[in-house]
Amino acid sequence: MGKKTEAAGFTPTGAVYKSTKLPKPTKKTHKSLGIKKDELLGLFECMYRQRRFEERAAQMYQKGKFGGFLHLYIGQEALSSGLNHALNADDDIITAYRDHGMGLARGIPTKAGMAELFGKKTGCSNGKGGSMHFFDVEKHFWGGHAIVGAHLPLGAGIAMANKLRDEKKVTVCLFGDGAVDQGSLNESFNIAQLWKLPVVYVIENNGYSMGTSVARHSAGELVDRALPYGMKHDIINGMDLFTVIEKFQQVAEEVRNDSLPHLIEVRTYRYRGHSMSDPGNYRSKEEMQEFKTFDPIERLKTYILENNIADEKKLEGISEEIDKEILEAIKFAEESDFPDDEELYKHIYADDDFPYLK
Amino acid sequence: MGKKTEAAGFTPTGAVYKSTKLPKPTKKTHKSLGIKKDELLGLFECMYRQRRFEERAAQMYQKGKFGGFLHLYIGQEALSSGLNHALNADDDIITAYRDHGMGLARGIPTKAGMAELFGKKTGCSNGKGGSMHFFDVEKHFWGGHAIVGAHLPLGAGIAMANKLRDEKKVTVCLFGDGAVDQGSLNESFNIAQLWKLPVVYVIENNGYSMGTSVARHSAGELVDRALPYGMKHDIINGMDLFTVIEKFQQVAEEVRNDSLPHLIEVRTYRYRGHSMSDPGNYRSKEEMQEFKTFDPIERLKTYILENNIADEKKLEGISEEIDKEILEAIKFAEESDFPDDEELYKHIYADDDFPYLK
Amino acid sequence: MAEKQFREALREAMTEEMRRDERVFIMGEEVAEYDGAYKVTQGMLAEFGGRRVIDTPISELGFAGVGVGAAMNGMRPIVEFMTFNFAVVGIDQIINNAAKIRSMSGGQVNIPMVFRGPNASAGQLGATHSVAFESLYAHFPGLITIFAADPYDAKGLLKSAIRDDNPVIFLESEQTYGMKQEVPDEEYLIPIGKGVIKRDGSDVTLVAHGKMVHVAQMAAKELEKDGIEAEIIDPRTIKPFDIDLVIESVKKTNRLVIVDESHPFGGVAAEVGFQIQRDAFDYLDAPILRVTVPDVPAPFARNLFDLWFPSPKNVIDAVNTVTYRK
Amino acid sequence: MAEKQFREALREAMTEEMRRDERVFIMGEEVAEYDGAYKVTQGMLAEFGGRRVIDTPISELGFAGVGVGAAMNGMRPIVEFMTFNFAVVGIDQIINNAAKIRSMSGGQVNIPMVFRGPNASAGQLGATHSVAFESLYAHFPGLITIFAADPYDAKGLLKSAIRDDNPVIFLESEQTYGMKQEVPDEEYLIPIGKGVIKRDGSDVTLVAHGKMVHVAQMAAKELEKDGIEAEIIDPRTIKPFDIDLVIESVKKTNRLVIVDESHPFGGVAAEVGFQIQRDAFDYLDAPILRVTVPDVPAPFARNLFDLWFPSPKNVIDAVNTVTYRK
Ligand SMILES: Cc1ncc(C[n+]2csc(CCOP(=O)(O)OP(=O)(O)O)c2C)c(N)n1
Ligand SMILES: Cc1ncc(C[n+]2csc(CCOP(=O)(O)OP(=O)(O)O)c2C)c(N)n1
Ligand SMILES: [Mg+2]
Ligand SMILES: [Mg+2]
Repeated sequence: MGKKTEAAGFTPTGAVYKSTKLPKPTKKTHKSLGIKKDELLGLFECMYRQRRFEERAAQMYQKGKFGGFLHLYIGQEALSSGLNHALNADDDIITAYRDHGMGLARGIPTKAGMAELFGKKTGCSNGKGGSMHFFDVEKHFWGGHAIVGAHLPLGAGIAMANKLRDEKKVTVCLFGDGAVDQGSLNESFNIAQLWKLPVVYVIENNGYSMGTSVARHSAGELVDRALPYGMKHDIINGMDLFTVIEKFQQVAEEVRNDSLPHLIEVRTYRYRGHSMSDPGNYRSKEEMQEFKTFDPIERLKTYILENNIADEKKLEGISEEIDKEILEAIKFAEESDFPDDEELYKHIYADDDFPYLK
Repeated sequence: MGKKTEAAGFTPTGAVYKSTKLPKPTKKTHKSLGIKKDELLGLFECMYRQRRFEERAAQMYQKGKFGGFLHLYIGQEALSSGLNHALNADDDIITAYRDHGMGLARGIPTKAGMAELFGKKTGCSNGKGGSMHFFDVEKHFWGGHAIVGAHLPLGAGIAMANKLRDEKKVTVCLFGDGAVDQGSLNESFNIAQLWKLPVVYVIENNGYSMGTSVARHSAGELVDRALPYGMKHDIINGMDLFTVIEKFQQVAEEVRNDSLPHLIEVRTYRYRGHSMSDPGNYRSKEEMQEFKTFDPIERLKTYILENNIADEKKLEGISEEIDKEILEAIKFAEESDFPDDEELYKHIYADDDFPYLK
Repeated sequence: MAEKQFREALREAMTEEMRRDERVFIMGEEVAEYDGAYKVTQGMLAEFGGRRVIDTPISELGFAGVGVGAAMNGMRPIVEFMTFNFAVVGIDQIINNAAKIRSMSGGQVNIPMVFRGPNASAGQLGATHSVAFESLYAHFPGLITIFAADPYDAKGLLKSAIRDDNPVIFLESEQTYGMKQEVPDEEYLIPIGKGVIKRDGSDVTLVAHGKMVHVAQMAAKELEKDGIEAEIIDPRTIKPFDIDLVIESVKKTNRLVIVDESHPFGGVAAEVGFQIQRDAFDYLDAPILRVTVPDVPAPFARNLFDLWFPSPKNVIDAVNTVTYRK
Repeated sequence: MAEKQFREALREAMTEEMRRDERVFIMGEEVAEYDGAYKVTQGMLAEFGGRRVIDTPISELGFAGVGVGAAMNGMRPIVEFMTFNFAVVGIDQIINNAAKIRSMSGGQVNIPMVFRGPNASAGQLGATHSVAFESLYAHFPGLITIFAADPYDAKGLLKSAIRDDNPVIFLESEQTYGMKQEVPDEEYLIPIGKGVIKRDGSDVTLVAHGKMVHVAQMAAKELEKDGIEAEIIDPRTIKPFDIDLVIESVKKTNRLVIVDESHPFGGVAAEVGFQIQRDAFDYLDAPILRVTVPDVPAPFARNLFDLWFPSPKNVIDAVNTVTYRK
């Protein structure tokens, strides 16, 4: 693209690093965070499960085993895993369409997740939702949502319902850096602060909105979107599991006590393309390499080994178990039935006898 | 409303004064602002014209001379008048539905304005728009707009067109304090800052969005809505003409030089109800009385007399001229014809032969 | 049984349901301290307090979505739009979130809520404040759409809507809020999806909903003098639409005129006309006609507005055409 | 004359018009540095630079409105929506501002602009990403709505749309972007509001637009084997709609099936069917039928999606019914 063009253009060019510098990770240890050894290994397993689930899903997608969009979470697993660890089982979570990681971390079985990708009746949304719409309401996972920014008010509403019932529960609403530019943010933040709703808004800042770097789509620092409302806010390193856990444990406790909203910008990175069709020409190999050195799973692995919480063999054992689990999930998904044809007219309305227009 | 209720409610109660304290007016004199004596009298005339136009319009409305909504600007005339004085004739202005004052200040003849209220073909929008939709595009007055917040992106777009043509023009987009809570604000501000658009956003903070005080509809200070984007911003006293002129002269010059957007919160007060049907029970007599002491027209009158720019008699002369002008405008409006019936199918599409669906 | 205004009927419906079920609450612009822009919610803040009668900022997308979220999580919100013209800035929350989340989740999520407020024109309010949205909402699956014409129907239907487990679009009119009718004090519900014959007749069928029912009534009175007995059917619910009731009537009258305040293209009239020609083709002695606002935005000028708004005369002309009397 | 893809035809149309008129510019998500989410704008940033090919934040309401403002003030913007599903969050700027400001200002304001992008379904993208919006836009006065079916029409119509002084909704499909057809290199324009007969036939009239034209073509081929000659009419413009062309055809075939990817209630099919029964009543030998997606949101599962999407078989069944062959 010619120099002249750059000079004359409306949208800023380059400058990806703005808003993506990683804050320092916490110095805390698993002990000081109250994480037991087996919990720690469970967290490793949790992250690794998400990683392998998606790597395999990508293979299946390329083999043409299922259709639709496929947005991979690979690189961002510390957030989903740490967030789930920090929250109670009955706290509420709602997220965007890049939802496999959060869904699995929240407890959607790999079988149900894989089957959903394949559009089978055994899927976590009965095959009606697909990759972008994982749901598990029993686990208080209110789904992946595909209209950018449209679920921000839903997060506030879920929190409002909890507050109306005087339940001291936290609702966490996750969205991407690109969603920050939707008007729904202004409206939801103002209402959440004005009404003191117990909701935590989380920007998953992975540096890009599709091919557009944060610097090219948002003026100012993302976390500053909290300023007009006097909303509590912070920026954290999203590649470090302990940092995520520390932050959300603290925030969750605060919210339970004062029922005030927060905005947390979590800086992370997406190792894969926006979706399977994205070649990713908008970023450099160097940038990718640099962020690879922050891989949240490698990081945790190193911590576990260096602190002799487990040895290579133990971790390999866990990994192999997961690999098996994923392969079984694929088998399960392939062998599961598609929804019955009648399902086309089910679950649209509450009533199964709704008189559909012909 | 019971105490319990107040305690338990989501929306804050009372506290109207927040965000409505008037900043100090400027110390500048008309001389130091480069306003000649006749210009100053012209400004008095301009403000008084708006006031009388609306007082008469209200009478006509109550007499049932015309229908629709009628939102009066009475009390806010210093802004429209000062803003118009500070801008060039070819700068662009767009505002909300409370638009008579700004329209008249920009140069819409009282006859054309009154005729529009009456829905006559001689109106400034040919009787097609009514009170909420005064337009005079030749005078770069892009109209009054009635979907709250919906004209914020239009302001940015008008500015973008000027910038694309390399015209060093300023676009001013005015909106009420209630519009601050529309998502269009977030989207427009971000784009305006990111693309460096020469647009000045003006919050006409008159303390209320219909019956809801600023404190009850917006978290934080209104002007802080500029913070996330790093947008230049300020709060001024909107009851003082000189303060308005000083601020917008400075801002306009800045924008012509650096083509960066601004947000100016102008604190003012609406002496009448939101519309003709509003009894105004949400505010106290005391509050009204206090703000009456800041009446922008009385203020200017006092200044003119104290500085011997003109005497009582001179000002009365001007007022009487205006009174006559308004009465003539009413006569004109009453005697003007309604649009021809064919007008129903005119100006919907660019083409007069558009094949309308029957 | 006492005469009650339309707005009172609505207020009674909401108040009764809020007393009955504490999951029901209402939010919207000016609904609480101001007692409602059109006084529909008058006194409700005093009775239920600020936790259940909630003033919102002018953030239709925001509070509509907050309502959807609260409904997903077990509440039964009533979201009032000052008018449905303003719901347009928040419509994504209605036609995507409220309407589709149950389906996308494979039935895991229930969204029992009501979006209500004035719809269509109310005099000279200009182009942006005069739009009839019933065909738009009826076009998108996942929603129920109701447009009540009188106080009796309004109360019975709104109570059913609040108890319904689907997102319901409940349309009213500023211009009928003051209209009075006998409304029972004892509880009654009107089933969603059932129309009613508001006037018996054998010469022509008039299908009209919302404000248009009254226009049809005026036309029918005129036609009666002329010896024409029009049967007036008020579907009351736009979706699901009680087409069988219309078919039965057309089998008798063999003529149909649909009166609809929507714009013509793809409006309710087009849909009803299409279904009738498809399902009662052999019973039609004349083409089906529609009376709607013209395909132009509402003009402000009084004379133009009167030309724009469907009149009894327009209906009479249409009836004369389908009865081959002119 | 060379074979060109649908996306190339669109790119040529925009490129030619941007060379011809410097007031024309394009903005949208990923249109510049990314060369377009579906590569429609590939290379345009390189040719025209960042002042005329502009990447936007994900702010549909914002940039749609910025486009309207720029159009009001003398420019001729092309606003690309990544898909029209996302225009819903910005739809107020389209149906209120773009569509009504000319009228509210009494004709003082001109709004020459194009909103374009993919519309309707594109495979298993789920409930929120599969909606056909043509009937919604056609319902609101002040807009022109076009849905091009093939590369030749797309180029000629998009050039006309860019030159038109009205706000134009220009609908495309991800699924036809790769489709190839002979497209002249020399300039040509296709008039807005004129349909075309895409297949001659005398036994039944099929009206289909956008992607549905190809479904109708497939059905027609099958029917031909069966001795049934279907006439296929592609209106190309949804509003204004070339109803006369359909009437002429129906006078010949006396049978009509409308194929429309919209949901049924108040869809394009309902409108066309209504007008034909009204204006060609005496020529109809059978009720008019429609083939549309069912009145449910798009499901994800492959098998359900295939059931949901209008198929040639659905069209054949409808034709068999109107020709009383089953
Ligand atoms: C309202 C809306 N506009 C556009 C899109 C198309 N789209 C889907 S994802 C995406 C980018 C979102 O980026 P971000 O919010 O940073 O999330 P990430 O993909 O990085 O997780 C876009 C433009 C959409 N789904 N919704
Ligand atoms: C989107 C939208 N919602 C609601 C309304 C109804 N309404 C008209 S004016 C108004 C209050 C606006 O207050 P403010 O912005 O402070 O302007 P002011 O009336 O004080 O000049 C409301 C709620 C509207 N016109 N548009
Ligand atoms: Mg991102
Ligand atoms: Mg105000």
